[in-house]
Formats: sequence, C-alpha cells, structure tokens
Amino acid sequence: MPDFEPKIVAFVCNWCTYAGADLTGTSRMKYSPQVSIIRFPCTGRIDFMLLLKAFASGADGIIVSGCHPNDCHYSSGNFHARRRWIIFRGLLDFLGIDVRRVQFSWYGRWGRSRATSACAAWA
Amino acid sequence: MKTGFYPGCSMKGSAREYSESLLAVAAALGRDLPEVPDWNCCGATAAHNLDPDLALALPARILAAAEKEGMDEVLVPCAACYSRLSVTRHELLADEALRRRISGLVEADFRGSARVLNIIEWLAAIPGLEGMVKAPFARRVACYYGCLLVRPAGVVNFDRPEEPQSMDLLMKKIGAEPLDWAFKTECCGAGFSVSRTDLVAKLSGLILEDAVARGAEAVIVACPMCHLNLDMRRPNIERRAGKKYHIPVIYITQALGLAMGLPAKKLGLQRHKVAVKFPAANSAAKDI
Amino acid sequence: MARIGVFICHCGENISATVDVGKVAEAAARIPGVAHSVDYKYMCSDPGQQMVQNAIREKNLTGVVVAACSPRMHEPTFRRACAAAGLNPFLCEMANIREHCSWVHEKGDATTEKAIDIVRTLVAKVKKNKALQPIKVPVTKVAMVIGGGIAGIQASLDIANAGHRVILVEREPSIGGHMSQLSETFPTLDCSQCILTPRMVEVAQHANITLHTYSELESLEGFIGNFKARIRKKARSLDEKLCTGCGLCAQKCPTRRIASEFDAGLGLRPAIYVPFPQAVPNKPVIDREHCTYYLKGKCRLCEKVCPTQAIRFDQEDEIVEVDVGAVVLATGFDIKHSDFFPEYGYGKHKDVIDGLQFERLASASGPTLGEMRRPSDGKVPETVVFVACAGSRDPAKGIEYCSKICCMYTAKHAMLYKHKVHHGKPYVFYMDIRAGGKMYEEFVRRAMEEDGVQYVRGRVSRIFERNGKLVVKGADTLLGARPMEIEADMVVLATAGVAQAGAEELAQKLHVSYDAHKFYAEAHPKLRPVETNTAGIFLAGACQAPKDIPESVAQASGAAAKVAALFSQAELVREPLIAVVDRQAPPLYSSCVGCFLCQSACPYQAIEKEEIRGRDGQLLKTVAKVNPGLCQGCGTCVAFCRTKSIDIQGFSHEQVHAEVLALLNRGDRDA
Amino acid sequence: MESEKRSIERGALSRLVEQWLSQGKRVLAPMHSGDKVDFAWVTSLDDVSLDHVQTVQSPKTAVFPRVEELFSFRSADGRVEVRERDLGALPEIVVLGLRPCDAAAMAALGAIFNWDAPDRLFSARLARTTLVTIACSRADEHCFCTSVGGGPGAVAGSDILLTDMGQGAYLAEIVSAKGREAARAAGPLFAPAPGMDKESRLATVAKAFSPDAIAAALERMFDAGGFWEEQSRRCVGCGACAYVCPTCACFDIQDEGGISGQRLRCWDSCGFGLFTLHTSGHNPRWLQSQRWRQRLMHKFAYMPERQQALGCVGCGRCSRACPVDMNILEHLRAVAEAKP
Amino acid sequence: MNALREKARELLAAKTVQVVIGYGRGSGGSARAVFMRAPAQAAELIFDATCLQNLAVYLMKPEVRKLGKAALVATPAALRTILQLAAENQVADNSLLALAPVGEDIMPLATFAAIEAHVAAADHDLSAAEGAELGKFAAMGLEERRRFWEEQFSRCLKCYACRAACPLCYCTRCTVECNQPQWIPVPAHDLGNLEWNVMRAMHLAGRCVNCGDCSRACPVGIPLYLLNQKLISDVSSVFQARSGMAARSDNAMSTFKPNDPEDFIR
Repeated sequence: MPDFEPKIVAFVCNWCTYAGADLTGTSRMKYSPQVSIIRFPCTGRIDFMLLLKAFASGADGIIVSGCHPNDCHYSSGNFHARRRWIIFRGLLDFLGIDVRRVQFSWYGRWGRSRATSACAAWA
Repeated sequence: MKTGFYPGCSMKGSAREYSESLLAVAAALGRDLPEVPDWNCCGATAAHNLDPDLALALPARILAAAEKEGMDEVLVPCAACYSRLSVTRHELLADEALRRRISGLVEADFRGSARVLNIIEWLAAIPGLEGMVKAPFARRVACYYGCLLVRPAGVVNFDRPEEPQSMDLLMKKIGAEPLDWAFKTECCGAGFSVSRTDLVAKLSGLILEDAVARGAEAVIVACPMCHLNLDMRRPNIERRAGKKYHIPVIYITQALGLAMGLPAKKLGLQRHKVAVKFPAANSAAKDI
Repeated sequence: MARIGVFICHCGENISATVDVGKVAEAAARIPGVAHSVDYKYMCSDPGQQMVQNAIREKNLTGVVVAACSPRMHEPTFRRACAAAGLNPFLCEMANIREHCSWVHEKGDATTEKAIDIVRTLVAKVKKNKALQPIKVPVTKVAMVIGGGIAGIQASLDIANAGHRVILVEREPSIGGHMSQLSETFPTLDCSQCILTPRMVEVAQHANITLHTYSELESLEGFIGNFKARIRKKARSLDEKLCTGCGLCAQKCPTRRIASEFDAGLGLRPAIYVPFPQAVPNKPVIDREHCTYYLKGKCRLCEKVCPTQAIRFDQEDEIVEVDVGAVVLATGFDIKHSDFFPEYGYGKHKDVIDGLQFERLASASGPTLGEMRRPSDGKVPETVVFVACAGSRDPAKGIEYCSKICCMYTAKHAMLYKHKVHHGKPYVFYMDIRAGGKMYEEFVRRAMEEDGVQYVRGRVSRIFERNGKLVVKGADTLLGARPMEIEADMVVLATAGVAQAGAEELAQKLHVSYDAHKFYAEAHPKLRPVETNTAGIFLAGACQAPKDIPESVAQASGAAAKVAALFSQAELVREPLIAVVDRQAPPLYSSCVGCFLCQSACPYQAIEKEEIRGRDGQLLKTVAKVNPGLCQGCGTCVAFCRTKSIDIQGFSHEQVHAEVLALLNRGDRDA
Repeated sequence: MESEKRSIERGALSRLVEQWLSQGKRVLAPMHSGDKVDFAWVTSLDDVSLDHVQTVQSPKTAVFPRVEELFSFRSADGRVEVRERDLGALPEIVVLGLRPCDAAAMAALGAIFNWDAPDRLFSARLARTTLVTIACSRADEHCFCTSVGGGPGAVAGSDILLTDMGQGAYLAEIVSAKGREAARAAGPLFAPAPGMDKESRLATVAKAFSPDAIAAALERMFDAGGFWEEQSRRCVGCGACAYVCPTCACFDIQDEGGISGQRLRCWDSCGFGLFTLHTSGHNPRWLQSQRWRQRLMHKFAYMPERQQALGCVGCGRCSRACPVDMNILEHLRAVAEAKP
Repeated sequence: MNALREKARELLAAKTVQVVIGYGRGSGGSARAVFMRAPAQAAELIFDATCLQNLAVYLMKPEVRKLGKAALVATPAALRTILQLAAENQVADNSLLALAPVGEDIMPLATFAAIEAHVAAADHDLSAAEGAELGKFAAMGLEERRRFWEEQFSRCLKCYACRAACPLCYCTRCTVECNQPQWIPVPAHDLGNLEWNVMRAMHLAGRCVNCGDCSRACPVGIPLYLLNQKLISDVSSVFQARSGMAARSDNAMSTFKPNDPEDFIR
C-alpha cells in the first residue's frame, strides 16, 4: 500500500526526548513527516486517556517516549509512567487492539529515526 | 531429609582412611550415608583444562543421579570434588540453555534440587555433637582449610574465604584448642605433588613450619590432597628444610572419631606416613 | 472570541528552504480564531519582535503563536516580547517547525502540510492557555548548615559574610570534623590545626552565625524559603554561660580510661572532657554513658571542683525551633572501621591501625604527642607498611568506588613517618597512584625520591604476627609478581571512605535522595553538583562523595553562592507551570474526592490535605491542595487523578486535549 | 372503526417477513442474545423469539435510536455550511413481535416529541414504521398494562395485532390504515379468520391501581421529602430504567468532529446528576431521591396534566432491568396508599 | 439467618448503630438491599446464596450516610471493598460495623484491624475457573478478541449502571461528566463505548475487589468482570499487589518499583 500514509503522534517528555528531537534536527537527520510531536513536561504527565483519544481521532501509530529510568528530571515520573503503560498495554491487547501500534521507549538523540522506522515498518 | 554420599576417587584410593573414619563416625552418629548410585569421576582440575563442557558434564551426571535417587543433599568430603560439584550446580542453575545442553550431553535431567555439602557443613549440622564426645581431643591443633574448601567465595558461599572459622569452632566442640595461625588457607602445592614435588616440599614446609612454631600438636585437614602433601610428602619436606617435623596430620573425621572413643584401627590411623602419636610431654591436656 | 496572532519565521532560509512559509501563513489565517497571520525572515530579530508587539497592540490579540525554532531556544525571548506589549507571557506559545519539521524533512507538500499541522496544534493549545502570574514565595533569609567540618565551616562563613544569618548544627561537642584530627595536610604539609583553628574561631565569633554543637536535626518541614527546623540540643550537663573552659573538671575526673573518639581510640579521655585542646566551643561535656554519677549516682567531683558551679547534672535535651530558608548538608564522611579485613588482622593486632589513627599518632596533640610510637608497646617502629586501597575498589567487599584521597594521605603518612624516624623504612603497597590535584603528583614523587618511601605495586594478601613482627605477605607485580614478605613493626591500612553513620536517617528527614552507599545524590553529577533534587537543600563536601579538603571547600563556597543567590531576591519567583486542584461552587466545592492516592505519585511531597468547612464550621470535605513552593510541575499526579481534579498550568487537560484533536485534523470547534 | 379480522399461518408470516426484506424494509424483532431477549434487526422469522414475556429493551429504537444525526456541518474558508438530514432516505421499518404496551408507548413518545414544536425526524421515522404487534399470552409480576389503560390484547397503537391461536395460526386484526395497506400488499398471505376466540388466548393481568388516584396523590407529595428518601434509598442512580423504558423520550445534544462534523442526538436520563446541573454549579436535583421523585412525577403527574397522556404503559421493563430491584409497581402502590 | 436478625435487633435496640443495611426478600424471589431503622424490622433480614450485591456501595451514598452509623451485612467482597475505601480515605475507622456471616452465625467486625484479620484468613485470588476463562482469551487470536469486544461494546447503552453499582466508583463528578474537555463522548456509538469501557477498567486497576456487581447490573449483559479480572491478574502477577487487603495500603497504580518489568520498552 504505497500510498498509505500512517499518521503517527509522538507524546514526548520535555527533557530527554524533546531535546533529543531537537538534536536530531540540528544534525539534519531525516525522518518521515508523518510523525508529529506533542510536548509534555514529563512522561508521568501522559494520561492513557490521551492515547485513547489519539486513536479515536484517527492516529494510526503512537510513540510515547521519555527519559531513561533514573534520568528523569523529576526523579520518578518515568517510573510511574512505566507502571501505567504495563497495565494499559495489557488491557489494549486483551481488547484485541494491536499493541504494536503503541511504541513505548526511553529515547535520546537518535530516537527519532529509529522510532519512525519502527512505526513505518509496522505500517 | 535424605543425604547422599559422593566418595570420589581419592576416598577409595589414597585417602581410604578419610572414608573409613567418616563411615565409622557416621555409624556412631546413627546417620546412614548411601552412596550416589553409579557415580563417576568429578573431573577435578584435569577436566576443565581439557574441555569446559566435560568439566560441567561429569559433575552434572553425578548430581542428576543423586536427584533421581531422591537425595535432598549430597555430602562431598573431598574439597576438590566439593568445589567441582558446587561450581557446576551454580553455573547450570544460572543459565537455563546451558543446563538443557549439558543435561542432553549426559542424557540425564539435571534440575539442581540436590544441595552440595562439604564435610564441615555436614558435621556442623549435626545437633548435640558435644554430647557424643567421650574422650575430649584436648590438643593444640592448627586447622588447615586448604584452598578449594572456601573458594571461589561467590559460588561456595561457605565461611569467610580469607579468614575461615568453621573448622576451628568444630574442633573447639570436641575439646581441642584451635590455634590462631597464618597458613589456614595458604596453598600446599596441590596437584604439583607429582610433577613439582620440590614446590610442594617448599609450600607444605612453610605450613608445617608455622604450625610447629605456634606449638600445634596436630594439623587437622578436610581434603585428601592436603593430607597427601602434608603427610606423605613429609620426607621431601624434611629433606628440603633440613630438619624433622613430627607433627601428625589427621582428618577432621579422625579427630572426631578419637574424641568419640572409636578405636584407632577403625579410623585408619595406621595408614598415615607420619605416626599419629602425641608425645605425653607437650600435651597440655595430660596435666589436668 | 479568541484573537490569535500567528507569526511564521523563515529563520533566514532554515525553514523556508523546505517549508512554503507563505502557504503556512495563509492556512493559519483560515483557522477560526486567528486574527493575524504573517511570515517574516527573522522573527527573533528586533524588527521581528517589534512586529509581534505592534500586532498585539493594534489587534489586541488574546494569544500569540510563533512558528519558528524550538521553545527551548526562544520561548523566553518571545514571552518577554509579549509581556512588554502588555500580553500575559503565558499566552504565547512556540510552534517548532524548524528542528521538528524543516530540518528533518525533504522539501515538498508533506513538509509544508506538517508545518501547518504543527501551527494548528499550537493555535488550538494557545486558545486554552490562561494568563498566569509567576509564583511568589517568601524567603526566610536564614540558612541552616548541618555538619561543622571544614565544608560546613566554609559554607557558614561564606553565607554569613554575604550578610545572612546562619545556624550551624554540629553533632559532636566541637566543630572541626575529621580535619581537626589530622596532623598535617597534603600537598603543602600545613599543620591542619594551624589553618583550621582560625576558621573555627571566626565561626564562633561571627555575629551572623549561631552555633549549636552537640546537637542534631530533629525534623525539617516546609519547602524552599519556608523550612521549619527543630534542632535537638543534647544536654552537655553544663551551663555554657558560666563555664570559663578552665579544664579543672577534666583534670580531676576520676574516670579516665575511656577511649577517646577524637584520638580514634588510641588515646584516653575522662568522663567529662573537651575533645581536643583547640575545640570550639572550648567547653566540656559529660559522657553520660561512662560518668559514675549517671551510672551509680555517686562521685560528682567535677561539681565540687568547678570554680563557677557550672555543672548541671539534671540538664535535659532542649528542642530549638528555627525558621530557615535554605539548608546546606555538610555532614562529611567516615572511614571504614569494622573487621572488614580479617586477613589483615585489623582489630586483632594492635599495631595494624587505620589512617585516622596514624594521623593521631603523628599529631602533636595526639596520644603520643606526635612521637612515632606504636600502640602495642610504644616502641618506635623501624619498618612501617602502608596498605593503600584497603577496602576501596573492591567489589567483593561491596565498595567498588575509589575513595580518592587515600593515595595522597598514604604518601603523606609515609613522608611524616620518615621525617620523624629518619632511619625508618616505609613501604607502600598500592594498585594505582591517584594524584590528580594541583601539586599532588609532585608531592607523591617527592615521597618516593626524597624521602625514600619504598612503593611496591601489588596487593597485600595476608598479615600475621610472627615472633613479635607483623609479616606482610604481598607481591610486587612490577617484578614479575614475585611473592614477597616484609617483616613490619606497624601496618597502616588506608581503609575506604564511607558515608557518615546516620546519613540515611538524616536524608529521610530531609526527603533527600541518596545512593546505594548512602552518599547524598546531587541534582546532576556534572551541571548541578552542589544542589539536590529537593529545592532549597544544597550539598557540600564529602557527604556527597569522598573528596579532599580543597574540593570540599570549593563545594562549600559553591553551595554558599547558591544560598546567597536564593536569598538575593525578596521573594522567590518561580514559573507558574505547577499543578492546581480544581475548586468549584457549592455544593460540590471541588471535584476532588479526597482519595489522596496522588500524594504517593508526587516525588516532591507537594500535595497537602485541605479541609473545606461550611459557614457553620462543620467539615464538609477534605480535598487535595498543591503547595506552590514545592510543586516542580512534573504532572505525574495530573495523569493519575481519576476525576481529573488536579491540573497543571501550561499543560492543562484542555490544552493537551485540544492539541491532540487539532493535530489529527479534528480541529477545534469554537469559532 | 371496528378492526377487520383476518388470520395468518406461521409459514405465511415467515414469507411475509421475507417479502418485507425484499421490499427493502428493515425488520426489527425480539431475538435471543445470551440469556436475555432483545430487539435486533432480523433476517428471517426463525431468528425471532416468540416465547418470551418481554424484551430487555423497548422497540423505541426504531423511532428514537440511541444515537442519531440531526444534521452535519462543514466549514470552509470561514463559511459554515449546514446539511440537513434527507428524511426521504430514512429506511422503512417493520417492527414485528412487539407487545401491545410497546405499541401504545409510541403514542406517549409522540406526546412528548410532537408536544409543541413537532419533531420532524421523529415523525418521519414513525410514519415509516409499521407495528406488527403480538398479543401477550403470558405475563409476569412486573406487568401492569391493565392499570394504565392498556391490556394484553389491546389494539391501540398497533397497525396489525396478531394473537397466537395455537397450532401455528395467528388471529390478525388489521387496525390502522397502514395496517390495511400492509395487509393489502401482503396479498394472499392473510386468510379469513373463522370465529377465533381471542380472549381465551390472552394472559390475565390484574389491575393494581388507578392512574388518576396516583396522579392525585402525587400532586400533594412533591415536598414529602422523607417519603421519597425512604422510597429511593436503594436506587444507586444509573440510567438503566430510562434507557429500557419505551416511553422515556429525554435526549442530549452533542456536537462531534471539529470544524466540520455532525450534531448528534442521544438518549439521556433524569437519573443522572449531570441532567440538571446548572453552569453555575447549582443542581436543583442534587440528591438521588429528588431524581427518583422526578421520574414518577413526570410519568404519572406532569404528562397526564400537560399532554393528557400517561408516561407509562406498564411494560415492567424498568423493574426487570433495575440492578437494585427498584420495583415500580411496589412504589406506585406505596404512592397510592401514602397518607397526605 | 436468625443469628443475623437477633444481632440486628440488638444493635438497633441499643442504638449502637442507626441503620442496619442488609438483604431482604425482593421481587421475583431475589434478594435486595433493605435499610432497617427500627428493631422490629430486623425480622426482614435474610442471608442466602442469592445475596450477592456488594452493599458497600451504600456507604458512599449521602442520603445513607446522613442516617448515622451503619451496620453492614458484608460478603467477603464487601469487606475487601471497605478496606479499599479506607485505603482511599473514604471511610474512617470505627465509623461502621461490618457483620460478616460465617456459616450460620455472625462475626461483628468493628475496626479495620478486625476486618483485615478476617479477610486475611480467606484466599482472594482469582479462582481456577476465572483464571481459565482469562486463559481462554489469551489463547484467542488478536482479531478474534477484537471482534468479541467490538460486538459486546456495540450493545452498551452508556446507561452507567456498571458505574452506579460499583462501590469504588464513588467519584461525585466522574470524568464522564467532565465536558471541558469532553473526554468521553456522550453518545453510545462504538468509539464512545470503547473509550468509556477502557477508562472504567483502567480507573479500577489496582482497586477492584472482583465483587462482580458491574456485570450483574449491566442490562444488556456485557461480561464486564472479564476486564476487571484481567487487570487484577496483571496487577497481582506483575506487581505482586492485591487490593482491599489493608486499610493503610499504597495503590498499585500510584506507586512503582525501580525494577518493574519493561521488556516492551526499547
């Protein structure tokens, strides 16, 4: 399906991953324009309802990315987020929604290209 | 709690007195020690120089046989066998793929359910040992642990690797007076006994020198290899040192047997190169 | 009706090279609520900012979206510009169409389409932005320094000299810390008393510093700028005002054979004692565990001899409550004492001692008055072996880090030994020499070449006593790992530097995080070494990790600078991007149901309980309330709250919801 | 006008259903789903369940669906273009197997929807719906149609009323003009009705109360706070009773989509707190007891007074669906016996 | 049964409680909640296999709280609900008396500690049958599961009986009633139903005590208990946490462990 253009929304934390995306920009790395970024103070702030709303509004793939454990600017936001992701992912899978459509990651600078390739490959 | 017994080659060969004294003590304590059925050589130091898989396969086959027999733990009196079996069990439990491969190799399913015990662990676990003592072994003794009984620390997890105390405590239980000396875990020359006897003479010599200097009346060991070098190589030691050492070297099971009043013959004392007798003069116990 | 201004930047041609900025401006103009949409070559330039300000004034815009570079770059710039034009700065958002769009995609419709998407997303967000005012939190301009070692002393002096009051809390009867126990210090061999005592006196006499010795922190509540500390002043059994420090009581006290902590157990002290001659304050304290009066109710000799009747046997601990605005943790470190090395005979042979004990032997105020005599029989040791890395860099012993200062003080010890025993033969067993400071390498080189210290590169395997001598078995790896034995008269172990006893409990009282070895965790190892993750609490010295005196002093001054910066403003001004719990009209009062599970989600303990009472005072509801001083705006509670009662300003539910819908072409509804 | 009596065999009825489907009509009938019976779009008579007392949900979904689009709108270049629903495109529906009370309920719905400003969408749907009712041969403790002017064999509201006469034959009373049109279109499928005795096949439903007495009692009880609290203590405030009720007509309006999208109408219930929440935060019916009072007052006091039509047809679905067993019959008797 | 009636009459007569909430005979022979205020009414009390409703839902109803201190006939699930409500600061200690039927007689539990002890004695994990049913779902293919739930949710009316019947859904303004922004669409179309049911399950993660009232209340019979049991089994197997066992306990979803498994995070 060459013309199928997956719409991918990236929910990212403002510290590691947003800065990572900026760095990906300054080093002129290319990735698919289908990925758009929404900024949050921390992955702890990303509510599962938003992922749901993104799917309901037509997103094909979702990336949720934040700082590595122990690197969180607020010390524990990513830990809390991880625990919710584990349960939310289990529920989505239970409901028959393909969890490969939601990619969780701890991403630094090189993340952007790897993320899009993952989602694009899926698409 | 079913305890199996893995004799290994030395207990049937050069260390028959260790086996005799062990079985005599066990009988006296009312503890039966069924041998692991169809046991094979543990590979000792030779196997892992030849082939790492062989070094794991031999002990794995032994432990698998013990498990099939329903043994919860296996007493391994010889320190070298004890070290090989412990290391094998540790590595196979840590790596599931390796466990499956080695089990396949020996066509026996090794599960790792049987624990590996050395002689001190087994004796220490027997309640009321003091009560069994009829003739306290009132001698000043130097407890010699050797190298393999307490190492590698991370795997064996038995006593403190650098400064062990467990044998000293056991000897105190049977009335002995363990001395504080510096060669508890220094090497006796081990396998060089045949190829580099001169080295053994030097290293074992140093051990005996320190023991005698501290006034020890006997050296207590728990490993056939240590006994071999300290006892059988005594002429080489004396020739190199240019002086005589009369200090006897006995197994912990023999010391325990003597303390329990078992006859010397049953303990195999007559098999030693260095006569096992204590000059009346310097035995402190005699004066009480 | 929203009146949004959209400003598309070419960024020279960084953006316009791949994004059709004209088309984006056109598309933006068509978004409902956009009243002004232009593009310009350099938005962040002065003319560019001028354009924004003029548009705000002419079209009285209610929101601004600048589509240009990353908000991490110019958000402050444009927010200041909007503020200058009278628009609340938090009604201005940046749409990142450079790093996240023009730079990372090829030229083409898709890229321009994405730029429009991003602009539409941020326009939707800005419509839901609220005008926010920075949070102003009052600051109590008093600092509390915990720990009276060199780091605590330096921090206190710097803060006090910056004109602020300081409360220095020290657990021991005197300030000075481990430095006061040292004989000389590397690399200059200054006598530690000579360079430390003046500072201690300066602290005691400084008008701005209140000194609480023999005291510990009982509890700390509150938040940056508004801490409430309760300090427990342990009873010295002495009235400090009356006591002149004459020392008669100590001389007369019959119970004399107590191991002196100051002399690291080598010397003895009476039950009523002054730790060391230069102690500040120079007032004794009664050791209630050993004083005969407290054990058997008899004696009271010190009371009789005291010329000023200053002894108070019935004195009780006293709790002092103080308000402080900042806390500097300078509790220092300790060296490993326990039977950590049975194979070295530490604790079994009296002549196997640790570094601090050697310092006391070498110190003029030490038990041997500076003469090099060994603890067992007082003889002068002819051969001394110094063992470096005794515990450090040894994962098997559970301490894998390098304690940093042992190489230096071991070289110093060897040098001091040679200066006192010219014919003595010092050996040092080492793995690697770590002498990275200024004049450090030269110092160690001098010990080797001028003072003839025999450095042996190898580990010591065992130390045992043989006819009066300490046999040190080791190996010299530089000579083919040849095993060697040295018959020594004394052995000094440079044991590992570990966290101070009680460090963990203190950290829990202050909600400061610490690592596996109980050293306090800095906010960022490279960029914020003197701050912690808890706002208002700073670090100085070895409590953060083992370090030498120069580094501790530098960190202390760094922490003091941070405190001074904090106290420089009348009020603490912080970005208002923090969480707020919703309040509504009666009868609901708030959608929060008071389950308080958000409290366990908050890493800063910023969520408190608030009781809502009716006019008649009857309790209606207990709901959550966010403390603006503590909340750092991570939003973990916001995503957790089931009823969406807690929201974070700047990333509120409405804002992010609008962003998601706008990004996925659902667009926002209100015209 | 006396309704014309005919009869129809089960086989003929099945062919009639196929005829309707072939004519592009959609057939709504009770179907088994799990251990419950509910209305669903059927494709043949075999799907239809005929042996149940009452379905979980009412057939009102044919004329007042859970969610329906009122109109859609598109916004381009600042102008908003509204596109009305094409009423002509609404499907022709035949509801087969509903009960006489459900048929009577359509009138109650009409009383609300066409009260002052006629609802064109509802009326269009009703006009396109043919009601082929099956009289009740069995009833349970929750049925009380006879107390509210209905009956197991009442013809009111139906287009054709079938009564199962046993051995696969049905008495068919052609009631309305639409019924006659349907019977005519069915042609030979309907046969003459040789003296079938309908009464003997009908269930018996005891009369429990008189609606006028209830209406009169309710007039005086608006402020009887304690009574309503006592009555509604068990109620946990969900919307089940309203959503299964054939006569509940309350709805909520929601706009969905963004700049372009649709305006949707969907069911709502006076049992919800949000129903009467004012933007100021004030809520006249803050407590559950006040909402329960509203349910009874609307159906048994306000509607008779303003629309001269009872808001309840006695189908008993609300009692059966209630998770906490709020039995409306019990509560109505309590209202009747309550002393002022 | 009469031990229960005797106890209720005694409590009401001595005014130790102002209301006894228990089960009475309802329409069609089923059991339903009854609120005894006078000692004489105690005779109406029954307790048998049909008494399944989790009466703890009434502890959170303002009109019932207004009556004063209540005694509650509590099934094991109701007891665990009380502890979970306590862990969420909704009920205070000694503010209620739980009457736990044990065989024929009645165990009065006046404090949370007593309830904890009573609850700890029984085993509260998912039963083998429940585990097997979840296993059946896991064995199903992704597509098959999606179709199953799509069909189930297509029947959802959004009548919120599941929310009303659940004692842990006590939020005065539920997120469903939040329209700034409209998180959950009001209409009962496919998307709206999916978002509602996912939100309901997620908001009960680490809290639900598996009493089954939501499934019993659903007029169209959607097997909602499956969603909750799935999350209960995940929370207990992955985080080793179980809800409703202690009055003072952390919530599995608002705490974390540094070593939570993250095999899916790259």
